[in-house]
Amino acid sequence: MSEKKVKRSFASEMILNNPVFGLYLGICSSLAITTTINNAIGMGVAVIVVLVLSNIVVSLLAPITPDEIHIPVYIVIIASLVTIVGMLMQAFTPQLFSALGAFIDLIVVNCIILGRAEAYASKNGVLASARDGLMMGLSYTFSLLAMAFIRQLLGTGTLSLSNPMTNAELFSLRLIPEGFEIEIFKQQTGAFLTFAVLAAAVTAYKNATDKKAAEKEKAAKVAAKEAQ
Amino acid sequence: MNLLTIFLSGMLINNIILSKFLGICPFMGVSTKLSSAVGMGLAVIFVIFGASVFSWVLYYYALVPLGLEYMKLICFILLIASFVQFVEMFVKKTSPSLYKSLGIYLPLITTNCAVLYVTLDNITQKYNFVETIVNSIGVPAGFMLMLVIFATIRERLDSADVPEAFKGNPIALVVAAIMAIAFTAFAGLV
Amino acid sequence: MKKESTLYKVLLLGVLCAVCGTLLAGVNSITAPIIEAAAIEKEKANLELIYPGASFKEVTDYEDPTGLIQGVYEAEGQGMIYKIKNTGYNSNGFTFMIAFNNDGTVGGYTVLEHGETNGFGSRAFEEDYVNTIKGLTSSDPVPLLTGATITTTAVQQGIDAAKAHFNETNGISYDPNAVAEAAPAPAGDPLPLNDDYAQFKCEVEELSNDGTTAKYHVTSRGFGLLDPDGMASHSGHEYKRNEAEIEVDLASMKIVNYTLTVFGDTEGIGDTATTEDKQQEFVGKTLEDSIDSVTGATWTGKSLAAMAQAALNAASGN
Amino acid sequence: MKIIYAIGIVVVLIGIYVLGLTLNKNTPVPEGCENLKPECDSCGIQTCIVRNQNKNKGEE
Repeated sequence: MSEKKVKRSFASEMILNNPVFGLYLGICSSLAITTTINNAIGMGVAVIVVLVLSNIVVSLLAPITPDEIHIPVYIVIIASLVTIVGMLMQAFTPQLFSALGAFIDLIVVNCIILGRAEAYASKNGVLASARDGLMMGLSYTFSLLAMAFIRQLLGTGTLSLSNPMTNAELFSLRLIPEGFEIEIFKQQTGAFLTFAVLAAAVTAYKNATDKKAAEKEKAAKVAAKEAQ
Repeated sequence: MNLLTIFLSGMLINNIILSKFLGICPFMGVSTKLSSAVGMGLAVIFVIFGASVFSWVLYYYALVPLGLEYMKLICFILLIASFVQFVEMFVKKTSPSLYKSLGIYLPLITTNCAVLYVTLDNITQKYNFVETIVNSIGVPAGFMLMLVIFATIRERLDSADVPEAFKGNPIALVVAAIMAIAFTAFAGLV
Repeated sequence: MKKESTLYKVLLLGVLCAVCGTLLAGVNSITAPIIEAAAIEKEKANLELIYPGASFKEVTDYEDPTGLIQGVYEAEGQGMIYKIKNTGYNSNGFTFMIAFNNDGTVGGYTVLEHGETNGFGSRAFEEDYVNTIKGLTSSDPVPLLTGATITTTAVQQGIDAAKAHFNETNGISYDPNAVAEAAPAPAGDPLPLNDDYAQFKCEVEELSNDGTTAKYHVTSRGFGLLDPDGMASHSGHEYKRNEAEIEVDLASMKIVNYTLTVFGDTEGIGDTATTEDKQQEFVGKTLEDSIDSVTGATWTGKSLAAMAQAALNAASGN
Repeated sequence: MKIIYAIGIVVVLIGIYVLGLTLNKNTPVPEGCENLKPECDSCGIQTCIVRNQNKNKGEE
């Protein structure tokens, strides 16, 4: 990675190679459960925990696993981690667990986790992998939150957050008056539309930055030529 | 729940792509040509059917007697992966044409969310063996139907003038949204 | 040991499985009791309705071919409770609980939620039917309730599924397909024949008239076509006009014979007012008399009375 | 006691999977379709992405 790229701010990094809207990784769950902010955070935290732990274990085991069997090893690690997280959630946050339903188990096939494990964790040190896992997990959660924010706001008109353990409501803000919500955002069509728009926005932002970068480079090249 | 209801609800009413959002990765990526859509669809039907049958037997004859229900996730994912390997080997051995139309998609299916979802769904819905078979044919049939429909739309989509940012996958999702509305018409079917 | 040798691979995989296996088993042994307790807690409020103060345990491995049983709970030392969900007249279905004491008698029968039409299906969860059920044991057949046949058949299926499991676990032998005669519907308030039945829009056609007795073919709108509470139009039954052939003795202006030819209302509900003896009740009646209606089938009863009135008016006309 | 069953089942399943993997790798691709690759352009199919990423990384 060239030195210039690092300067780019964390936010634009988060948007540019955003796993969900950019690379379409793990979009199965992001479409299905983002009806409320609660679900989005719950799923996001679950993915972060699994992703960080799996990256750590994979980066530890990678040097000692022969190449032919690296996929089964990774699959077993990730499946066990997901089952453990699923059990803990079922026991301590039952409300959230029933809301997310089968999608917690489906984290196993979530393209981000196995993808990052193979692409990054198996080639880097423990700390770097953990950090990468956290970054990816955060940007995944960030994308889920963006989706959930739009869908819950438009779908139900209120933004609400409740504590998953005790199911007590932390805050509930009604922005759109009763009866003016757009029901469709709670259903599947709304999910597809929101995702399409956000994905298009990310692509537009990417095109814009690439064009700007290209122009800057051209200008720099022209300047360099004059300087000679 | 009689069998026809399971089949129809699996295929049309809660279609795996439109109402359960599963299998969207292959849905968007591979469905540009009709022939590849049919190939992918058939491969998915075969894999989901085989995986569901084996996972049902494994669950009710191995996991439940031993009281290891919580192991179902790790066992099912391994079972699906090995099933795909054996199917790919079998297809490689039989004929090049079968491999060309079906075999190349098999490695992609291992991490397809739909396969694992169907095997887990058979257990959570407490289906018996016959219902599992019907469900594991109905759901992928709905998947293939969606692939075929979408392949025909997408071929025409490429020639349509789509705004710059929406090209590629975003416009595919908008089309899926419109199809989701159309599919809600099936809700009252059963 | 070379990294690529199969022995190394087998060892590595073996160790990995051992670690994962023990980890999973460990976490499961911590979370399983919490999950089970939470599940019981959720149901406790309902279970307390039947066995207040008992400690409950959920039974999870049970065979239920019908698929109606939603949950089986054992109250320590008292009995077994079955949570049943089935669909009666209303398509959203209803949920109820049936409990059997360890000695086989019915420990309790309470509805959790239902949407059956009140006055008809809802009587399956009201006082008198609840007591009839409570009086049964796990080997008696479940009686239906005239006027609420569709709902009580669904209740009967649920209770039979629970009985099958209960008797099988406790080794009680019973005759699964014995049938109990339907509990009679209580008599409703009388229907005077000279009441205002204009809304039934009866049509009368004289079949024969030999001076002493006249025979009329009468049709009238029944419960379905009137659709008083708006339930009939989307209940899926196709309704027709009720038709009857009525003979009137012209001298005494009394009905000599009353036979219903076409029944156009809801089977299982309206037909309780069109039984043989209900039709015979009209014989000997004049405009000043009245007949008893059947609760739950008042509208069909009225339709029959309207037809009788039309025939008598036609007879008095000529 | 139950732990032994749990480990046993996972070992058996992994054995079958590894057996499948090795057998599959050894069976030759039928002649005439060696270079066939399913067109999965930009989608999130994990194997594609990983292959593409490795490819890109290789080129950078």
